Amino acid sequence: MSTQTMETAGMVKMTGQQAVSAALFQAMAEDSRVLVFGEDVADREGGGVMGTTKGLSAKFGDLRVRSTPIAEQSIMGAAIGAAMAGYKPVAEIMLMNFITVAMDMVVNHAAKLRFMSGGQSQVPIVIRTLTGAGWQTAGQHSDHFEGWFAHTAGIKVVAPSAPADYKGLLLSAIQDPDPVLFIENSRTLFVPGEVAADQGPIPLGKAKVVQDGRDVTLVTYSGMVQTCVAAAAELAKEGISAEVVDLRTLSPWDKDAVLASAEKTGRAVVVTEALRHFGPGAEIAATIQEELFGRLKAPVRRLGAPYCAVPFAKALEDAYLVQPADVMAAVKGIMR
Amino acid sequence: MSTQTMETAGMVKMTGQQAVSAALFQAMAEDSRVLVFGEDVADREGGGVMGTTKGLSAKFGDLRVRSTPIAEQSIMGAAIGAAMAGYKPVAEIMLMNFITVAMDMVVNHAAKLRFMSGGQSQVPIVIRTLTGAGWQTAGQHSDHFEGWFAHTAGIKVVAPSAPADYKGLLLSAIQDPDPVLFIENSRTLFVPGEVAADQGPIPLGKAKVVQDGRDVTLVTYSGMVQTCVAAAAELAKEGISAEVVDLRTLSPWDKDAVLASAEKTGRAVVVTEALRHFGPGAEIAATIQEELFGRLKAPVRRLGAPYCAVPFAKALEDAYLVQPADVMAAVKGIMR
Amino acid sequence: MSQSTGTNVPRPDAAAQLDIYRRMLRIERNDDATRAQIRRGRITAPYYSARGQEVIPATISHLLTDDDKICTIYRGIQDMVAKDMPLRPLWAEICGRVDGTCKGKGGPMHLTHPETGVMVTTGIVGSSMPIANGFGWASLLDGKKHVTIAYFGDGASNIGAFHESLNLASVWKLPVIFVCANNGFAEHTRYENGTSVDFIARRAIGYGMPGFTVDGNDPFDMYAHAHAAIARARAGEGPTLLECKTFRFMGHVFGDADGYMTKEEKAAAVAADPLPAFRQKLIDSGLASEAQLAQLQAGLEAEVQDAIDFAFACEAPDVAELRRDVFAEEIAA
Amino acid sequence: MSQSTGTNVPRPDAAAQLDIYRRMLRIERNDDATRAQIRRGRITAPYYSARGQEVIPATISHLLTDDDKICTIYRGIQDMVAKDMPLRPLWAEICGRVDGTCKGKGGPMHLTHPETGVMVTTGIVGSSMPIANGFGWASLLDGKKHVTIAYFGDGASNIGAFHESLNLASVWKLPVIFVCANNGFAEHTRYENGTSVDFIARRAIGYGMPGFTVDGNDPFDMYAHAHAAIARARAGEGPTLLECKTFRFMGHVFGDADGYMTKEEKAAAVAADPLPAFRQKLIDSGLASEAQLAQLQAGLEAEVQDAIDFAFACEAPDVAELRRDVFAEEIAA
Ligand SMILES: Cc1ncc(C[n+]2csc(CCOP(=O)(O)OP(=O)(O)O)c2C)c(N)n1
Ligand SMILES: Cc1ncc(C[n+]2csc(CCOP(=O)(O)OP(=O)(O)O)c2C)c(N)n1
Ligand SMILES: [Mg+2]
Ligand SMILES: [Mg+2]
Repeated sequence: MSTQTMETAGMVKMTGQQAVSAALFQAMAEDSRVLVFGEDVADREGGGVMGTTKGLSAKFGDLRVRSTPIAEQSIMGAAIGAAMAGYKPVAEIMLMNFITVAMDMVVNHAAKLRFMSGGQSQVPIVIRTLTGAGWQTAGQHSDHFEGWFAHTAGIKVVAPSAPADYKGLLLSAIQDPDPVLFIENSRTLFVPGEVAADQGPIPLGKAKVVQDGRDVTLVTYSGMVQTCVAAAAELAKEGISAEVVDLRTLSPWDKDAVLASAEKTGRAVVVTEALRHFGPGAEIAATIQEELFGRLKAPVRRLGAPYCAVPFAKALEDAYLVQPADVMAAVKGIMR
Repeated sequence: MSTQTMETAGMVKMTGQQAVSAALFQAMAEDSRVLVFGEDVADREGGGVMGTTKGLSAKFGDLRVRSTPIAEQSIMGAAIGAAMAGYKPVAEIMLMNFITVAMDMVVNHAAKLRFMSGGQSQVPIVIRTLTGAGWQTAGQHSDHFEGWFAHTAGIKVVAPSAPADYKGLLLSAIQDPDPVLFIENSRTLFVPGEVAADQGPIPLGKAKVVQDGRDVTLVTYSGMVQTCVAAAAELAKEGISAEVVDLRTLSPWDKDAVLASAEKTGRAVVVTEALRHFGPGAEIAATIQEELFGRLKAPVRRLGAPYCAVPFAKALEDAYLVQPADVMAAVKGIMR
Repeated sequence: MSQSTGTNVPRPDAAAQLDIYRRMLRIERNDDATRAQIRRGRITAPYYSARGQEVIPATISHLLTDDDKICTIYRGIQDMVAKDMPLRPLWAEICGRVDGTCKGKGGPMHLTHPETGVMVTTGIVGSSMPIANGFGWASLLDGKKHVTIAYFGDGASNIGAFHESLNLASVWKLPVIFVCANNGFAEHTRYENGTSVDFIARRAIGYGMPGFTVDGNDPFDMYAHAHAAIARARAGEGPTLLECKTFRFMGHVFGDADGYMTKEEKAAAVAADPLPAFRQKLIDSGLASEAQLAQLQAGLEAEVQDAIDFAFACEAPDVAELRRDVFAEEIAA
Repeated sequence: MSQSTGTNVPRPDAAAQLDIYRRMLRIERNDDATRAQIRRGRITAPYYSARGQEVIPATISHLLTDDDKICTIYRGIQDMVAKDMPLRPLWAEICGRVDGTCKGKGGPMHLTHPETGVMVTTGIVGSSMPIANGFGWASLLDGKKHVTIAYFGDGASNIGAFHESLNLASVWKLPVIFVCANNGFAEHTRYENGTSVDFIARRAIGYGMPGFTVDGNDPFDMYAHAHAAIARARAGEGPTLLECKTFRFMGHVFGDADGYMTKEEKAAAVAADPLPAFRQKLIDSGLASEAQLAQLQAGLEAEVQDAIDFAFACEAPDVAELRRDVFAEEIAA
């Protein structure tokens, strides 16, 4: 977890994981109400099974940084209560699939208590979780459920892909007065990138154009950003100029930025790691087509996981995940 | 629960609830592997808090019809295990909001076990549940989460609105070799309608055109069908001919029927009781616009619940629910 | 399981007894008025009466301060009334008015009133408990001696949230008291048909936590056990499970058919109604006169009536409320 | 909590002891080979070794028939090997081949083999238990005397599914045995930092169920308790909770850094390795000769090697498999 310093004009090279760690250290130092807890997160337990929270309990003490029993409902409940009492808990759900045992706490309570209490309660929690296929962990360890939470009123959904965004968005999520689901992606979390040494909060709800283009807009987030960037690079070789928009926050999503790009290029492909069927890409695609009716050169395509569980065998897992070639094929299909 | 017989040419007048009850009696009589269980479902406990399962335990015995503790995870687990052992459990989750405590069982297990076992396991369960706003039961008793399950591979989602469909689709759901979520809607369940005295199974995945029209297609299901039918009647008075398509099964949905209707009318409005934001209507709207690109007269509109929890006060609950007037306004907005 | 708490069993003094009775009567008068309004068709929401269970929250609330917190359930209006939540915002909420404590957005199943420590009211069985732990953790962080009460029913003791919460509270030594109102039924299901143990308090053993089965209709037994549990929590010694035996006279929900219980058991329970019994005891022991108690009652009835009048005079919330309180920042129209 | 099961403690006879040892050795040889293949980079999936825990499933499986069922967890390959699941489809699955028992779609965390009663392998902590109850209910419906074993870990005893499952099994008197392999750790968390009770078996009290803390490394203690629990289940007397104390020598997952435990405790556990200890006992008591056991070992090693060779010679599944087994009917391309 030691930050590999390679400073260039105030930039530091670090992985997303290091960026998350840096954000946690910074937030806990700046605000004594920030708490970090979850399974194995304290140093006694190794600072997280991936080591992401290492050093926090040593620095901020056992009362603010706590390992928990394996009991996600009680983890989320404790986060909610502490938040209502004035704290800012950052609760870790080790992998996204495990949130299935705590949906009541998140959906019926965290997301709703402010509204149901007429504004008397506030639940400023961050739920950090990790997911992503590609490691052969099969059907119960790699799911993308962000669509469920985007479809739940009262909770924001953040899903970065670049180290700077991991840091800046996590800082904002912690400061946010409302619940935020913060999704770390297992294929991007360990990839190093440039982060400003003094990287501060990055506003939630703002997309980032990670690649300028003229012919088609690729709308995506989380682990699929690198897939789209790779596809765009290949498409460029064939003379097709693809713009890549990284939503960074899925809910609320940056409609203005997406529509501006899609209007400019006249074509859009929405790419998610989540299931395509009734997935979060449908909201984006439906909105683009509705808002830009008559102004698009082609139908909006959607790519996402096929209608099945995440398979184990490598060949199947590769076929399950949207690949750059799939993005290229979809783009070419609407270029005529 | 006594069927109000008013036979006309083999037709019987009954409510959706009576139709559900009739289907359960029929399925249990026809197939001794069918089991019914859930909180308070046996006669000792009154045959369900709404009385829907009344008489089943008296007729089919305490081993096949069982009341359970309040423990939805154990309810779903028992259903899954019994199903894998060759039975056909129909498990009741009293209200849809309560499935939040059993999501792991449904999503990580019921929906995936066939796939993850390479076809060795099968989980032919039916999860019957009830929901719907309109009764001032507020934020934790009226949610529509069907979008989550439509976005989960391996489970079908059925949501009837008419008594005949309640019966026929439940019979099919019970016969189906895979997990089915069967959603009863609290505003339609007690409304009487005509059901064939010998109503048999109605295939899953097939929509029904409940109202023919020329100018616009209203795509909907469950409690919103009656809302759309009411809107269509009003629109007719103003010379606008609306076709109402009741999906009946949300996943897999009847793409052919919807596209045929939308192509014919050239306009579509998708109406759900579920949240509009990232809701199931997005899949339908995105698909219509993609598949009928260049052939629609207007953008596809979507109506659904606003981005908030179900409110308590009657005035707010009325505003929360999509009303016929909302449908009419959306239709008129795209009629020019 | 009812274990003696030793020779120095804490006993309510005269003032305490009178205060407990006041809280009981406040609950009962409020409940009676609520049912009357429902019968008159003036309130349409489902109502879960706790008539018969008054001793439990009345005694516990007597031992709490406004800084102590409660997390309760759909059948929890009694817990709020016992905690001296003001009745005007309570009634306005039940009637769905903008002056309700939740602006009419939560309703009777989600009443909240942080000023008196009414933090969460949940409609999901078991869910009061995990959240109560969060308040308990906050107390440790604050370094204050506040306690949190998690109220729940016997049926709720069979759901996963109960287990996870008691385990966490014990491992973390949280100042949380788990108060189970064991009224013998979960909706229509009789205790023993859903619950595998003879006394819920026994489950405390599995969490290395003290657990007691208490006569929830006896203010003295309740006082002794609640006093000890609260003292233990304030002293940093961790949580306690109190199983308080009682009965709900009105069934599960207003209008409930009661077919799942015998007439005899219900009649016996009603005959043992703790409210008139305690009233008689106060009089017999010379702690209060008939006149004093009548005056107390009149005062409470006036308070309830005032709240009802207030509530029905309030406006319904504006539909713009659908965009407010979803997030801290209002959602654009 | 280890309660004597009376004077007639069931004891494994010579054949039983040898069979238990055979199952232990089959597990250990298979585990050893798995780790060797991973070290050589031939298997890429996460692997949760159960080295050190062999006695538990070996003894239980000896007492089961193919019609008896198990529901197990990510650390459950030992349970399958003990249950005499054939190794070829097991290895082919771990290697992600189409001839794997799940056609390569489930992998090591979701191995299934109904012919030998391996019904469910779950990667979600606690989830073996609710499903096991379903098989238990089916046994009652079938009128047969089959039992179902739900395997899980000590950490899993803190999650809601444990509680709901033990309660339901007890209320319904299901023929299910809840077998907790208490290896003292849940991932990196030491038992007492996550679990509020000194012995998990005590939790059985809260479900009106017999519960025993067993020496999970002692085939005799395991046999006595498993025999009684299975007999009880077959007799229709309901479920039992067995907490079997043991240790996982290889940490949580292959490659685990072990920093959360002391070198001494690990060294002590490894020194008490039940496998060589039981081997020595068999020889000392004259039940087997060195030569016999060497021959047994050679046979098992050949079986494992055959499975490995088979697996690596198999094809990867075709991508069309993504459309198969989602539903009974194949999904259209
Ligand atoms: C998770 C969940 N399941 C089911 C219900 C429906 N339900 C509401 S109250 C209740 C009975 C609860 O019984 P108990 O805990 O004994 O409390 P009581 O109502 O007797 O006060 C049930 C089953 C619910 N609200 N939440
Ligand atoms: C619901 C859930 N939460 C967290 C995890 C991550 N996880 C996998 S194994 C494990 C530890 C389980 O410990 P224990 O039950 O003692 O079993 P052991 O691994 O020691 O055999 C955890 C926390 C999970 N798989 N499921
Ligand atoms: Mg009760
Ligand atoms: Mg363990």
